[in-house]
Amino acid sequence: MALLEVDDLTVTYGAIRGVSGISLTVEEGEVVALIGANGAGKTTTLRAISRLVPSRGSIRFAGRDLTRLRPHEVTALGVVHVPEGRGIFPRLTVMENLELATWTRRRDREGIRRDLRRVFDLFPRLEERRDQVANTLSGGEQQMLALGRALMTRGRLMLLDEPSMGLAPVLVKEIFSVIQEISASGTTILLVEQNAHFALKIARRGYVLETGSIVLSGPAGAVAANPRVKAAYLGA
Amino acid sequence: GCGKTGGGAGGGEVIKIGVSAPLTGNIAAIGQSTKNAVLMAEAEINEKGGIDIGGKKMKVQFVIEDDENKPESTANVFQKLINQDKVIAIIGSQSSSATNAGAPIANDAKVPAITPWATNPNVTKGKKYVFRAAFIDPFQGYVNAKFAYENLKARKAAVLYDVAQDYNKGLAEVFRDEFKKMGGEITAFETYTTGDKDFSAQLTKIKGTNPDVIFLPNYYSEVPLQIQQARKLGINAIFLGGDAWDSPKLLEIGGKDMEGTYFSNHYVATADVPKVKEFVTKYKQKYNEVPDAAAALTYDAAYIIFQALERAGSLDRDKLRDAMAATKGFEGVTGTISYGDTGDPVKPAVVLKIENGEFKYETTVNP
Amino acid sequence: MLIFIQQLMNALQLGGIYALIALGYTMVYGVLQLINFAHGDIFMVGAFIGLFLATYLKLPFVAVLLLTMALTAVVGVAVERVAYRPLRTAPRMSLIITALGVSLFLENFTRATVGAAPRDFPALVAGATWDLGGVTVGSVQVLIIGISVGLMLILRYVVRRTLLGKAMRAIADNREVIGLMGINPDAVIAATFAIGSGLAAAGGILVAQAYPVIEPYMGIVVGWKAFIAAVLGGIGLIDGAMLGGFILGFTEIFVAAYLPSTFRDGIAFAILIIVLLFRPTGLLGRPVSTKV
Amino acid sequence: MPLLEMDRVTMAFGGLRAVEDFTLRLEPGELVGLIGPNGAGKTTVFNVITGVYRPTAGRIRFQGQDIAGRPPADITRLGIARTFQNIRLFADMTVLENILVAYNFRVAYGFWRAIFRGPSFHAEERRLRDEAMELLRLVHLHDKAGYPAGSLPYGEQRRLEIARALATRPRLLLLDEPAAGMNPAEGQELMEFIRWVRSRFDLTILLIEHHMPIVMGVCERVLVLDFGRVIAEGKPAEIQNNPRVIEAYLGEEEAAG
Amino acid sequence: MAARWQSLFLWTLATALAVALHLLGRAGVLSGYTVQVLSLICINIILTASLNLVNGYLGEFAIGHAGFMAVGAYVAGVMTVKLDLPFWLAFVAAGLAAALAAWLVGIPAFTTFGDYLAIITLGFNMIIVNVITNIDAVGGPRGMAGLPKATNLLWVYGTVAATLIVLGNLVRSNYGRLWTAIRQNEIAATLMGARVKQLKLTAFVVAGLFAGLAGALWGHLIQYINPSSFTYIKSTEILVMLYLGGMGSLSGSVVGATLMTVLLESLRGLGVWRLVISPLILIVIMLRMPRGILGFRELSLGGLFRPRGVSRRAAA
Ligand SMILES: Nc1ncnc2c1ncn2[C@@H]1O[C@H](COP(=O)(O)OP(=O)(O)OP(=O)(O)O)[C@@H](O)[C@H]1O
Ligand SMILES: Nc1ncnc2c1ncn2[C@@H]1O[C@H](COP(=O)(O)OP(=O)(O)OP(=O)(O)O)[C@@H](O)[C@H]1O
Ligand SMILES: CC(C)C[C@H](N)C(=O)O
Ligand SMILES: [Mg+2]
Ligand SMILES: [Mg+2]
Repeated sequence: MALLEVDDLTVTYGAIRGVSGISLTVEEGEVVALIGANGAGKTTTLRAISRLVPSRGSIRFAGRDLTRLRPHEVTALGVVHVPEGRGIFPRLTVMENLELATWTRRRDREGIRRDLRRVFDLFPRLEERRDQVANTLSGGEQQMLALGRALMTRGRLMLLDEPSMGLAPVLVKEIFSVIQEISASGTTILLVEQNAHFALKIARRGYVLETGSIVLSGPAGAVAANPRVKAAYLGA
Repeated sequence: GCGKTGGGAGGGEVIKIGVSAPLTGNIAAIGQSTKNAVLMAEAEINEKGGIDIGGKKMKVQFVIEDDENKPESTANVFQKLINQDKVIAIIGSQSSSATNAGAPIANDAKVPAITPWATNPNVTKGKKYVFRAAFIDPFQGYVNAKFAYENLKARKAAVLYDVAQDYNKGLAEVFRDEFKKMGGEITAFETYTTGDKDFSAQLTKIKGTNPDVIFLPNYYSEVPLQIQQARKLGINAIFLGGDAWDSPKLLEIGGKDMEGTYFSNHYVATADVPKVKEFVTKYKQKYNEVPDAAAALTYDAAYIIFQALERAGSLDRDKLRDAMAATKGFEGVTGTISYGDTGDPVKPAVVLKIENGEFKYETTVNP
Repeated sequence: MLIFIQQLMNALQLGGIYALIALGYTMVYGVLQLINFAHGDIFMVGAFIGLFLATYLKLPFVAVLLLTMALTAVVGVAVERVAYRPLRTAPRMSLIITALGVSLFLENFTRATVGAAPRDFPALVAGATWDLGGVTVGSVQVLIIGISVGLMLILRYVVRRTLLGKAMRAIADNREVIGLMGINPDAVIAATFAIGSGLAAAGGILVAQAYPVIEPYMGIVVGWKAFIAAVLGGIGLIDGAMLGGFILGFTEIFVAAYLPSTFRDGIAFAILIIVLLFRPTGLLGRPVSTKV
Repeated sequence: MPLLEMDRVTMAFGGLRAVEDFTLRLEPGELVGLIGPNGAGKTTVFNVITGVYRPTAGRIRFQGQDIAGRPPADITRLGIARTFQNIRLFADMTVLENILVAYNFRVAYGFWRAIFRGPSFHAEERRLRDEAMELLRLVHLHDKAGYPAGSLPYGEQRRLEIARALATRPRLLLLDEPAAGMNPAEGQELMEFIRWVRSRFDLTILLIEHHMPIVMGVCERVLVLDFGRVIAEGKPAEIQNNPRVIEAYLGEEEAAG
Repeated sequence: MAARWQSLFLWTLATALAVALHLLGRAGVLSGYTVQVLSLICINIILTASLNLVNGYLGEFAIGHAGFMAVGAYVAGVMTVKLDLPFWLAFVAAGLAAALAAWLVGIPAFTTFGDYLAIITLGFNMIIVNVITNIDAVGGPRGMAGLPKATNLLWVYGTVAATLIVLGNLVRSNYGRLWTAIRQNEIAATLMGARVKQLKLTAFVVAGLFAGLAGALWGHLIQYINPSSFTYIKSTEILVMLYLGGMGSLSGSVVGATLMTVLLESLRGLGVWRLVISPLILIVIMLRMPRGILGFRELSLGGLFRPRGVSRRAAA
């Protein structure tokens, strides 16, 4: 049984369809890429999984039905969503941002301390700026904070929404290597990206979303080799 | 012009009298007393079979509306009472600011109106159909000044009053002018605004001027706070106030701090006058509290109308108005009331002293 | 000089009360960006709850204070649940108007049920006054200043240091993401209302000790003053509310003391406006430069 | 005469010098790229040019006039228009209305005629509408004229923002990351569009972008900012191989590819 | 143009109705009470619609509208009572004086925004009331009585029509577009070349002017003015009518003001419970229709709702 099973998912915003009837699965330990043009419905899919928007169809995580839950309950089960635009708390410090992510296990002081160490080892720059207010961080640092915060929640499945958006090329590379590291340490990842180039490089499988429907799926290499994908998303 | 349509009130069986009362809003407590008083008067007169109108006994029904103590709302209430309920006369409202908005409407519609307690001279001025049951501010201010100067032998007086209320301000100014005229000195003339609870700054200032008396022409809900705070600051002057002090609440809230203070009033609830005794006993029985000035004045206003109706012997509003204007020596709870050329009664004021937790008669001042 | 010191004491007492009530105002604002017009009425409800506890159950001061804070917190949370929570995603203004509705409802419901007559509030602490070389200080005064400052410090600690406090600050920035941290935003908001209402209730009891007359409309003026104090200091900021409360108290006392008191409100407002002209987001508010 | 001249411009926020000693000359008709790491100060440069911030030091001349510190509205009226890094459309207004707003300072009727609506009012409104529709047709948004701007897909919102900027009839157009959030194919399209806009409206363009293919494909000259200072300037090909730029911004692989 | 004929028809209808109502009132067919309530509805519409310009279209949060109403009421009152001038002159002067006051208030107020602006407008409201309370020449807290009964249905109806025409024309012009643009994104509006401060001030002054006219009508309807009628309590009443009807919608203002006034009048029979029930009704309406009854929509002739702006895409 897959860790995440999405079946026949439909989300509507009034008359507008966000996604219509998509199905996808993510196995334990995998990195799965979800790529697609602007407005294809990638963000919508992630938001439905973490219950930020209501939807029709079924969403199961580790065998449990998520559709009846509220976002904080989904998070408590181990689904960590790093939203589009990072969603850091601008007026809190770096440290406070990280601390908030430990709410669901606030008694586990020892574990929290160890995870904090891990985050700081992964992002030494965050440790340097632990007492800085988050909105004065640069874009790349903010993205690191968002990832670090997700690590503090210690989920089994991480939903990443365009972690490379608006970053300089050097930073894009840095972020992707971090994602690989996170995956290597055993966290399952569903990665939404415009930057199909990178996404398909680190993913095992990929889905292509177009105007709310999945038009292509398969092993990452195969998806990347598809001529349509090449033309539209890889700029070749 | 529909002065003659009064007879249509309620199909001839009941006489409808309108009441515009501040049931909610900043002086809602006075509205409550108003309502209590008219309901009591209504029950009394109807128990006796009603009012004798030209040989026919008719029952009375009060139509009570909330005017929130707001001018525009009072105007609406007056219009509604006159046009919709077709009342023969109106009691209300209580404050001058509300009544000032209602009175012209009643006057224009030629519906007799009597306000129990609006004391601003303007309210009745030039309005043939508008009366009041209370004496006016200039008289009461004079009474206080005279009492302070002559009876208390005070020479230095301070005043603390609510600048946003016409009643308070009116009394304060008359007191100041009269007291000076008599030869006294006003050492401080301090203000606050409605809703304030802290008067410490003003009182501290007053304390520095060392007055013999402090005049507090304010409502009974505020006066105890003012006196308590003054005592806490170590002020030893004699406190003096007006008819807005008259409520059992004054003693309840103020307790011992009220001892030895004086205020002018329309009547003494403890007086050995049958009329007063009867009223106070009945009211206590019915509502389980001692009537305040609002209740007493409203009760008198109701009876002024009852008697005038009986004398007019008709449901014609013009005749009723003439009968009201002709009121002479009406023995009310708040004293003997007679109208002269205006709608303002000629009536004496009394000064009460608070002693052993009771209002005690001190003296009477005639106009 | 003595008079000046006396006025200073007066100002401390009034300022402490304003600050305490402004705190509750600002907390709710900080979390929901809601100008909670009903806050002053929650304060009034607190005073009445205190009255019933004190007169019918004859409880001692500390018990009245704590129990009232708890019960009023329940009222605050209930109001939030019924009237504000359904409007989470609605425009801010509809929430403000609903708050106005709640305010009118609480006032007039109290008036209709317990009556309009002002009630006297029993003294729960021994009313001693001390004369310190010409300056009189009352036990109630000391109590008010002490409890206000104490509650403020506790609150400041909670908001700055505890996880709940951090969640409160964060929720104002992004309510959605709070859920993604595994935190139930509704619970945090409810907690905020509970604390804010509890503080209002404490204010109600203390005011009733210092000025022992309570009536259903007593919250209106106080509510507005607390709002003004909160804005003056920088709305949404704990320290701002304290500062704003004390400044408002000091202004009112000293204007009344040294200038013609007739113009006190006018002058107090003029000062407020001048402050805002120079610091358009309140004394402690950081200028919000929207990053372009 | 250069169209825009910035001379040793510095913009400090408290202790932070977001832009330092920035000097730039733009000749009419040029298309220049401005790149650099996040937080390098690129957007801040736009903000001082358009008057959103008053520079701490330095001179800015546009068509020979000193504009440093003048109100943004005046600067726009002089002929500088921009788009925003995070889209700032009037989201609930229609596409057409978004364009009409940009005509505001060219409207021929004043306050009283707006109230009394003579025939001239209606004529002017009709003229404005026609002009706006014409512009929308050019950018292929005319069939969306009645839609709320916020309901458009992202790419079209970007296009509308550029169209709205064009409606102020600028001489200089500043584009802040117009390709952000676009995939390579869309980026390609945008590149064509920018080229076309420049020649059609006879513009000078300054472009901030992180998508290297676009910058390299469309710009004639590129400036690289890091920590508020220009660290390199030159033709795209030169920049791509500049070791400082590779280190600070591009990273190894990109330079190679 | 169809739209123009439609509005012409509408205004003809409105005028006819006004004249008819007035004549009915004079003929005694409409009772004094009905006339009174109708007049108050109209005055409330003027207040609400004018505030809508600032709070609805421009998107600011001004909460001191009653202050300008007070200026109008007192200027007009002084002119008719103390100077014995004709009402129409007092009416015009009231509008101008309130506009001037709004200009003076607006200059400092618009250096800030949001809730700080709210406090400044409220502060000026209180200062205006405080000053009037201290001017003995106009009666101080005692107020000013004996204003001539100049306000009749013709006057209020005419003013409502004029208000709605003027405001309607403004919001459907370059000005309205700019106000809306400022509300939606002030920085973008500035960078479109809009002189934002000046535009905000214009809206504020226009709103003040009509509030002043409403004040003059109000004073000469009630025939008595008192500073305590114009405190923040009045200001919040106007706010409630505004947001109940809906922001950014003139027909919303008409609906909000009418509904609120009629509701409060019709509940009179409930006594003290009236003000318990009516806020409950308000809360329920706001919970059901959070944008107000007609928020950002106009009621048009065919009874159709014309939506202005679909729900905005959640900011990402
Ligand atoms: N809150 C909303 N209201 C209305 N429509 C929405 C909303 N959010 C998304 N949509 C619409 O749903 C569709 C899918 O949007 P979504 O944000 O999921 O796309 P995406 O693939 O994440 O695009 P992007 O690359 O721009 O992030 C789009 O047509 C979008 O306009
Ligand atoms: N209003 C402001 N107040 C304080 N600091 C600011 C302000 N505006 C910008 N900064 C700071 O100035 C620096 C430069 O910011 P700027 O937005 O110009 O960067 P950028 O080069 O556009 O970056 P990006 O590529 O991420 O958009 C950053 O450190 C930023 O935090
Ligand atoms: C209720 C009263 C005390 C009213 C007061 N006498 C007045 O004229 O306003
Ligand atoms: Mg997305
Ligand atoms: Mg930038």
